[in-house]
Amino acid sequence: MQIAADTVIRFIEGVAARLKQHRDELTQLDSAIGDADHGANLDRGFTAVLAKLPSVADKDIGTILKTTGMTLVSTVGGASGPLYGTAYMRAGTALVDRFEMNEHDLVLALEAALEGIQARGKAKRGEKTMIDAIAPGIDALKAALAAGSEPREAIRLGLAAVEGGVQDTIPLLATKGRASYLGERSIGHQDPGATSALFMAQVLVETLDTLS
Amino acid sequence: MQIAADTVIRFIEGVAARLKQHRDELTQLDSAIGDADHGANLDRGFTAVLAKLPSVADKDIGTILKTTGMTLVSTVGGASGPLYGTAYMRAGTALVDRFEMNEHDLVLALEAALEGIQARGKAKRGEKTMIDAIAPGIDALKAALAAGSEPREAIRLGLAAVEGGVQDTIPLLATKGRASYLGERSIGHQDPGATSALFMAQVLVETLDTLS
Amino acid sequence: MKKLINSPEGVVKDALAGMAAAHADLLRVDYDPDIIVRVGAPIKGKVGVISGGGSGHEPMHGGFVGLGMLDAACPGAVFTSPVPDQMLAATKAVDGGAGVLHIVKNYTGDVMNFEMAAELAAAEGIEVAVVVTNDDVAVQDSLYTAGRRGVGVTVLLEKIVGAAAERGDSLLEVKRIAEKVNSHGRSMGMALTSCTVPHAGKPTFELGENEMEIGIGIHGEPGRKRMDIQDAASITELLATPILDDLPFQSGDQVLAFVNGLGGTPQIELYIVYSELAKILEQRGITISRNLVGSYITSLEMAGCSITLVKLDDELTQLWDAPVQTPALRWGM
Amino acid sequence: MKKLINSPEGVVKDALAGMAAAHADLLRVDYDPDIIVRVGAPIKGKVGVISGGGSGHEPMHGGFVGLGMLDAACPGAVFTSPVPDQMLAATKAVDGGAGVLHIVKNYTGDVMNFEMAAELAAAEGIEVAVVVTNDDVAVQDSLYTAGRRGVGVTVLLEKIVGAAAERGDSLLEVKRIAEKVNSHGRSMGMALTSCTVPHAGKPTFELGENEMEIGIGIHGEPGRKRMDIQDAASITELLATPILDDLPFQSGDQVLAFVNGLGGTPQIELYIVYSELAKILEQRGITISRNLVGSYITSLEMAGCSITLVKLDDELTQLWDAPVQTPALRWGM
Ligand SMILES: Nc1ncnc2c1ncn2[C@@H]1O[C@H](COP(=O)(O)OP(=O)(O)O)[C@@H](O)[C@H]1O
Ligand SMILES: Nc1ncnc2c1ncn2[C@@H]1O[C@H](COP(=O)(O)OP(=O)(O)O)[C@@H](O)[C@H]1O
Ligand SMILES: [Mg+2]
Ligand SMILES: [Mg+2]
Ligand SMILES: [Mg+2]
Ligand SMILES: [Mg+2]
Repeated sequence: MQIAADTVIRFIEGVAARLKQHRDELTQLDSAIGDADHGANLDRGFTAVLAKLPSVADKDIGTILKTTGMTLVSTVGGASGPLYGTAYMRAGTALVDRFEMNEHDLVLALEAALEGIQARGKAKRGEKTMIDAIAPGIDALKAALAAGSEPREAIRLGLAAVEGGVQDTIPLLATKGRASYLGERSIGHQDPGATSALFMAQVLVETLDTLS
Repeated sequence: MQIAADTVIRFIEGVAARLKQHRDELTQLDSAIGDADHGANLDRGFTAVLAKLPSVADKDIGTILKTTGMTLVSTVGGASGPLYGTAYMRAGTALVDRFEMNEHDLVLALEAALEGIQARGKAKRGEKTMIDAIAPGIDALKAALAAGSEPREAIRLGLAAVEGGVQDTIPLLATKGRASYLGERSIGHQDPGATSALFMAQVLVETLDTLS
Repeated sequence: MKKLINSPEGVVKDALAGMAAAHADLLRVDYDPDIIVRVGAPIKGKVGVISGGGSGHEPMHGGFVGLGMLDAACPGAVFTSPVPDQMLAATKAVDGGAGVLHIVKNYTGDVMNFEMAAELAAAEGIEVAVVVTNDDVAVQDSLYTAGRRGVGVTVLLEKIVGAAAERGDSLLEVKRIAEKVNSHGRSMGMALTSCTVPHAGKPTFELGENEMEIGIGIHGEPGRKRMDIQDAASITELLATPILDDLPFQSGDQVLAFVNGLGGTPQIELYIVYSELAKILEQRGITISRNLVGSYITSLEMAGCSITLVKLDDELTQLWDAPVQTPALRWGM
Repeated sequence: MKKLINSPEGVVKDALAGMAAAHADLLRVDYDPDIIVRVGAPIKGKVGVISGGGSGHEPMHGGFVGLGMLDAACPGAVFTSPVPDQMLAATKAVDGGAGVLHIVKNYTGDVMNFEMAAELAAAEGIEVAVVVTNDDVAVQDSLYTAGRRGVGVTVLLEKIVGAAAERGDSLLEVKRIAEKVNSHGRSMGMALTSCTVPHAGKPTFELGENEMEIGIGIHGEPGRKRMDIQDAASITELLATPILDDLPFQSGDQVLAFVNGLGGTPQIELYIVYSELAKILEQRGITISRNLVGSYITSLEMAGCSITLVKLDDELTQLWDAPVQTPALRWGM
């Protein structure tokens, strides 16, 4: 599987559109266990990213992703700004000067992104955050590739694991982020950040599906 | 008809009870075209008057009424405090040193009360105030007595006129008091002060009815 | 009704106890009759300045007791004018021999109760002068009605006149300045929600999800008209235009602009209204040379705002700038 | 949603324009990135003190920019931590060569964004020290969680630490005092109503006619538990007890007591709570030697209050009393 820079651009455009579309849903989730801004935060950030994309249209994947990350850092704020910002920047660093990548590069970039999130946010799995969506997805993707699955199939398995991870945040007690202030009352609610990560994963799979 | 000082005491006790009972109704009326305090104001005042009554139990009617008026002035506040306070004080002045009175003394006392209200509040009939209840009542009482009605009958006719006066405040445009700020929007609402005056008139008639 | 209170009966006394405990350096509270008196009053030779009105408008008036503003305040029951006993006690407490100014907001109840107090004070040989504020352009003024209400100008007047008294002006002079401020000032307010009088237990009026009241007073009285809610720029225009047309204010004027919150509106919204007001005044060539943005004359927990403009000259500006040290307004020392 | 705003998108910029227009004598506003900077900054040789956080808590932090308090504030979107660009710009704008203190409330977003800014500032050769406030006893503290939130102590800390910087203390010394205030302070809050985030358009949570939330933060996050509403005395007890037990405060202590309104609660109710608090502290032998009663750290139009106590010693008292001249706090000059 060959993924070119313009596919990455389309992926980011897709993420921006998907998040705008689900803005209120994310905000609703954040009302229940947070402060009702997650949808607005990401929409503001990716709207700014969209405005930046033309300036990197002919650049390498690393530059595209790093620009995305830096723009998110500069425009989102809150917890999700530094976290997603760092994620995209680290993914970009992993793909510096590359105009094409394959599924193994994708895994490396996703791992770098996750490491960035963990370095910045100091959370681990099971604390009811976006990590609980992303980490199982990467695991499943890697496992499938190692087991010899086709890249497209492996990516779909990864997405299924992200979906499962999001569902699994519901019964968790939050110990990181704003939801942790609720203590026991955080139980029974789906994590907004895990949900936005799922939207990104969906767009990733859909974008790669369009590749011939 | 002979009205003794202890009848006046019973009248005032009756007014206190009646106003407490209709407190919320008066406040409701005052919510529509005022500031939602008329019931609380009068209840506070007459509760204080009740506490003062024992100290004038063996005094003349003038002292009882003046004490009532002064206590109202000192405890009610708002528009109704000085108005009813002045009314009772003036009625008391008209009956100074008297331990008994008849229906003609009653008319004089009521006229003095009304003059006091008008001197203090500078309102005339038709401005949607308590005057629109009190003045027609005095007129009807006087007319009936002049026409030779029995005192009891004359007093009942007076009460009917008060009732009519209260109803007649509904279509009026307020030009005095707080309701005047509403302009046209004051039309269609019954005046709270006229209504509290009606309660006093009712208690007056009921108290006199108990006289043998 | 959800309020941080112990009981509807206790609201005023409990709040007074809190004020007394919090501001012992500035004021003391006497009970029965309830008055809030500046520490050190009476000040010999200084005109005493007192005001009062129903409670529920805090910080007005009690929060303005202190150096350079009020010598005493008389808090009535919620939304109910205080009784003459209070104003008489306050007048006596602050009379330093130079007379006492009564600042009265134009409401029938307030005017009558202050009038009775002034009669009683005069009988005791204290010289009393009275100023009645009536700045609310939402109410039509006429000889045959109760006239315009006193609202936001009252706050600014208490500050300016308090400064005049503090520097030693005579009662006549203090009264002149008070009348000047009142005649130079106009206000108008609007509400997004009703307030709930503790004793009544439910909102004085009901507003739809999408409605606002224009021309509201400070006692939860319904306003002059009900409209669909609009954006801050349009609302500011709705309030500012009748004010500007009434005096009239003119290009070249300097004004003190006061954007006031009604109790339930947060500061962030007041700044948005102030920003719109500044634009409107700039368009008309009027300079805001002083301003005040905050909740100073409130209507319990009502959401909404009012705008007050007072035309300034050198005399009023200097008095506005003079030191003030009260719970709610403090500068210059 | 009924608010005095032009649009959810415009809230922060419009309010900043209002602040800039109202307080040109004290501060200026820069846009993109948005920062509020004290007039005259940077001051050579003086430690710069900055803070920041989501908007919707006004007057915090912008209203505390001025002499004796903050040199700059960074307003984020409503309830959203500002971005590192803002803190970097503010740090540069106030760096007078003696280093800059960042006052950060303990929320994951705030901590991370300030962290990134500090890294960037360090890369530009500016010495940055950080204090993280975490005074909210409604939240359980643990090494394995996000820890307690920063709430009311932040206001008091900004005042005290601002005074230390103003008198010329070194960055090390300013940081020491900041940490002392934080470690000496505890808070807890409650809500009678939810707030409505402009972008969300409806209340963050729904409370029944008769319910209140105890242990609420300042972002409309639901609290720790929901209860039937009680009287002011009981509510004050519910807030004060966990505060007093946590530090613990002891008989003989002197404290700075802060009763704070959350934006939709009027001053009259805050005084009632203050009166109850004073009784509780007196029973425990704790002296309130300084106090603050008002809405200083808010949650949009939320009705409710919070209580903060900071144990005072001579050093902190002296710094609290030192002159301050900001839009929201002003005394001593
Ligand atoms: N320490 C952390 N590590 C990873 N993810 C986190 C952490 N803290 C919060 N998050 C994620 O961020 C989301 C909230 O983002 P957002 O609402 O934009 O920020 P804020 O909480 O500052 O309002 C949460 O739902 C959670 O998934
Ligand atoms: N100038 C006046 N003359 C006579 N009655 C008046 C006048 N102004 C007001 N009132 C009466 O007072 C009543 C309101 O009393 P109340 O609610 O106790 O006082 P306030 O209006 O100060 O809140 C009105 O309904 C009206 O009948
Ligand atoms: Mg959030
Ligand atoms: Mg009334
Ligand atoms: Mg009243
Ligand atoms: Mg947030």
